[in-house]
Amino acid sequence: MSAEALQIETVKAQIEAAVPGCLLEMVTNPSVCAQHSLVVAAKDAVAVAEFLRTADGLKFDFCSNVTGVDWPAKETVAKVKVKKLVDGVETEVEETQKTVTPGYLEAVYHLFSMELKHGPLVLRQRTAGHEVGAEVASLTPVWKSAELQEREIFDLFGVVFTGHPDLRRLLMWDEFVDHPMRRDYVDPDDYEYEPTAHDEILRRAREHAAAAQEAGR
Amino acid sequence: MTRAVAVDQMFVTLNHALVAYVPAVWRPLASAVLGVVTVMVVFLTLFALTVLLERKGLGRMQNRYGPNRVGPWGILQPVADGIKAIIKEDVVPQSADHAVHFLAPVLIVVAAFLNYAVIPVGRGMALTDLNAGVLFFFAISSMVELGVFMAGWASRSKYSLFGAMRAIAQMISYEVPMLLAATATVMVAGTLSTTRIVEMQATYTGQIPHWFVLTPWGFTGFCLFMVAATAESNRSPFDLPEGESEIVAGYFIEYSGFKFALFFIGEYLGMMATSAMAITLFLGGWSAPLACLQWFPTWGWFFVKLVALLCGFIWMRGTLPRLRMDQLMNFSWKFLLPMTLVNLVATGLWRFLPVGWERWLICGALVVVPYALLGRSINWQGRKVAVRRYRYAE
Amino acid sequence: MLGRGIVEGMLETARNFLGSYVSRERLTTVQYPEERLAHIENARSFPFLVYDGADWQAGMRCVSCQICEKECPPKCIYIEKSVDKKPDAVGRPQNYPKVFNIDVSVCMSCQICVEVCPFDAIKMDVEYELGAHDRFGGLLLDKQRLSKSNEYYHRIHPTEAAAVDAALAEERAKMQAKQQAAAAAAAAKAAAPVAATPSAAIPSAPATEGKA
Amino acid sequence: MSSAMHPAMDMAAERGMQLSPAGESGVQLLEVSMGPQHPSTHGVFRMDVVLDGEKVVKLKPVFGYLHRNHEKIAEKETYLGNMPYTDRLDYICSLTNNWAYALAVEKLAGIEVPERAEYLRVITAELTRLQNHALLIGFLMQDMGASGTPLMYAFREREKIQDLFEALTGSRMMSNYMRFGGCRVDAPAGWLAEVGKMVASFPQFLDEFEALLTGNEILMARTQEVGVVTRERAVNAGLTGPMLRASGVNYDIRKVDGYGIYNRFPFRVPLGEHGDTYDRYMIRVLEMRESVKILEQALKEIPDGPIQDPKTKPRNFRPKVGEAYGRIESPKGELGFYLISDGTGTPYRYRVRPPSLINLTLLEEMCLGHNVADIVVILGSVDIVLGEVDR
Repeated sequence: MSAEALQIETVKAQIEAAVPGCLLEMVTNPSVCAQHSLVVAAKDAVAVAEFLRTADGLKFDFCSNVTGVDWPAKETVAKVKVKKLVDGVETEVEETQKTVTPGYLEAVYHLFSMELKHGPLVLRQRTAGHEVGAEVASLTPVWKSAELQEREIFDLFGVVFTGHPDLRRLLMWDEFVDHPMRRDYVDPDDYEYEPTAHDEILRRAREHAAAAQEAGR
Repeated sequence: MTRAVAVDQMFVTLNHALVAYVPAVWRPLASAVLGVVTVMVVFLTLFALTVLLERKGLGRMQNRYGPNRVGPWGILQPVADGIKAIIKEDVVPQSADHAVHFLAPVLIVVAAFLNYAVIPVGRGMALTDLNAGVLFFFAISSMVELGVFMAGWASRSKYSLFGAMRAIAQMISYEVPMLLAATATVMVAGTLSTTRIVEMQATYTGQIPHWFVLTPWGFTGFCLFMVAATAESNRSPFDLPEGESEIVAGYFIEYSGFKFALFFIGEYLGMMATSAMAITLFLGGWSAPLACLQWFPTWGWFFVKLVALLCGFIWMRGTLPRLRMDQLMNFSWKFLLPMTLVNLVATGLWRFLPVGWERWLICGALVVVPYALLGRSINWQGRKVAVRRYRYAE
Repeated sequence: MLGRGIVEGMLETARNFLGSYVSRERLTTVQYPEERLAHIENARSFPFLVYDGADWQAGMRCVSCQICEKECPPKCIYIEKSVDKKPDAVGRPQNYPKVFNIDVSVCMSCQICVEVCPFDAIKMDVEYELGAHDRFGGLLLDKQRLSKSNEYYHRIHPTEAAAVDAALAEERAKMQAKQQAAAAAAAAKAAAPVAATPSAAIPSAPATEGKA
Repeated sequence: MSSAMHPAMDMAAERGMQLSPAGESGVQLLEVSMGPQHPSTHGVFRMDVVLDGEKVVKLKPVFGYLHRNHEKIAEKETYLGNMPYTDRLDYICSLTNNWAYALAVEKLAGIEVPERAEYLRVITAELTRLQNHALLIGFLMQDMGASGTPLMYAFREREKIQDLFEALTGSRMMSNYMRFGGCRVDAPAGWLAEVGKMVASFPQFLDEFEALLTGNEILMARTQEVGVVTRERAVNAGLTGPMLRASGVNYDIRKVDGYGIYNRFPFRVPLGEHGDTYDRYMIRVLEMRESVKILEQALKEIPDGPIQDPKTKPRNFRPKVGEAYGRIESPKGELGFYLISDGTGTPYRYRVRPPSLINLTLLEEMCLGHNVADIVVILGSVDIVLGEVDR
């Protein structure tokens, strides 16, 4: 693989030159494989994608993998020493500071080039908020392969892809309300459980069975 | 009367003996009833055996045993199947047309049985010897189409409607080449009576019988007839009306229990009837294949030939995938039909050319050359098919 | 010419048809209840608990460390630890499982429990003819139904069992040597005059007893 | 009948199928639901098909009947505990699934794999490819109505391969064999010789199989020019595996990435020219012949040695924070695993890139204008396993 040859910084520079005014941010990946990624803003996503697909030397004509990631709001508690005036004397006081990083949802695209046989280039889009229905731009017009996978992200994460030709649920049934891959997803209580012999689920299954019997009588 | 003739004619003798107990006025009727009952019993038994043969034969072709658990070597399997079919619940869809839904399988079985009226099973062993026996056969066998369409329509299911539509289109298309293939024999024999046709073939030159299949036009006619018969009885590779991988089970998708079994019986009886007709028209009916083999009873030869043809059906089913509707139609109208017409010409020439090797050469060339040409240019959806060669990267 | 491929195909099926009467290669059915495939040594179905000796309760190798319970991907193992202790396979005093259940209807035969077990106490069985009428209880195997002897283990997985036995024997020998050394040390200490700090000798005494 | 009158048409319209009341020929269109319980949808797959006579006017695949949220389960499971779950994705090829997951974790944590383990991986993966392709062709013929004969021959060979898998991994299908940094157990004594025997006999089976099928006029008529995918569409829709190569794109991840030790094997990549169903069938046959060559070489070269990286312990495995995308050429196409680690023992995000699902992207395009009978043939040639499509 010519991943080493393909420096992410140069790709970033190329994109910035080709798509003026686009917001790009590099995310370094600390793991060994060092597949770094580029975060692209939703407004520029289609232009950037089109450039990546067609530009000479890049030719990312194959969008292999599209997936969502849920990053919920994070609360970090840090103890900081702050100098304060206490009773007129400047003393060092330890204080806990709460910082809340707002949550967001992410769509991750893994791009390869079938013509030049290089890759992966990881492209990310982030939603502004963490709520269901947060929007990013659909890249299906650029790569048809994103169609089913973006539908899957919409289904499982609740990310809305603007510009997607056929945005419906993919795996869950149409009447289903929640988005099960979200971190804040809570199992509903009324599944048809396949009970194991011990745990909570068996208890609930028995309750359900009893209730059903009661109702039937 | 020699012993061989006695064995050969034993059913006829038995019939006469039994009928003798009935008052003279009723004798023709009693004879007919006796014959009908015998034919029904014999061919239903043969149906059971064919199903077993098919399942075991397919199994062997597929490296497995086939049914071998019910009775010794599984020979009671048809009995078990029958019991299962009878005791199964008979489900009729709520929206189905109940009367028609019920009548369809009955009609199919009745039509299939009527075919046997003109089949000479042995010397002097045809139920009726109609002057227009061949015509009767083809008239009756198209009744099956009515039953099939009734079944598909009455079930009110999209899949069964598909199956019925396909069946109608297919069976009507293939009736034409089938009839034309049979016409060749009628042209030479000069009669429509099945008994007469067989008798004409039951003479020998030295050891060789005068079967029509042993002439160029007869062989071609036989092959064309068998192909059309396969399609006519909805057997693989022409089993589109069932098409179980596409339209699930076609026209009998909404049938269960014994009605389903009736369709099954009807299909197999139809297959056996067309095979019997092929034997009558081309394979010398009940006559022995060699003059020295005439000691074997004639009805024996008939059933040997019948089972051999059935094995051919089974063999094809075990090997071939299914055609598609448009290809099926193309095959019928653009290949089979021209071939049967050419064959009619060859038959006519054969009839009027003087006996000798020239007539073989001319008639042979007349069927082989069009076969090669038509086979080459056969149109599968506007293009030719061919085995391809592939390239490799690096 | 049209029909060549079809004829070739039909010859192929005919070859298989005739071949099925002469060669086992072309008649591959194994008629199951009467015939069975040869037992493959590495085969696995569901886990069982190994015990040494004749008594399944005394010889049980499991010390209810509950690692398998934690690691089991479908969470089909349920263990309750005993309060008291008994010597394990190598002679250390250990807990034993008061309850050890495996819900075989949930188990997916991945043998991760076997891999993670540090005591060689749980192994994979080859028994596959399991059936029950009761959906919840019938396939919930308890400690007694799970226990199978070491001889059985040797019968179904001879190579693996031999390796396990060798490792256990080595560990047992090490353990005994250690115990003997400890006993000798204790004896030496006890024999020595009480001039040394008595407080050091006293706590060591019950410990030695416990180990013995 | 206007669409306002008929409730079924309203329902269809709601599901995104704008039905015109009449087709080209002026005949009323027929909406047929093929599946989820249909003999040739290879499981519980459904297609909403709109037909004009027998011609397909519209086709919408409906997924999810076998959905079990594999990825959510994986986020609650340890890295090791996910390995047996990968077996159940594409249950025909559990060993390649294992490899793809192991490869992704190895990329994530930077683990080296010993030589012998790499060879064992290649051998098992290529055996998997043999059985998958043989089986697929069998099922394709079954969809074409061939009474199961080719399928039974394929199963006969697959049975031999599964016996080998059982002898190696302990299980015929759910192998759970590979580990991060190696394989779980070494090959038992005599196993490699058994594989050698099997591999030596395989070309004969292929010859018989081809005699039965390749030249068959009915098969050619049914498959040639059916379900054509052009080169450009195939690349844009992200098709991978034999599907892609049948359209003439030279892209085999074994060659491109050279993962494992594949760059040691000089195998060839067959390419199709027409991109139709017949090409897809033939590419698989030819790939099997190449796999046999790879196997022969691997069996000759396999060295002795350890099979597991000693530094990696499967239990309490905690890779450092980061993410990795690892992919292999599974028999069905590019099988990728995308993992995000947050430093704990369970993956923060675990994603499977299912080749079966993505190869279905073009299903409607391939089927439009063809017959009902062609739908099942085209679907069969895509090679899907619902365990992977729906996850």
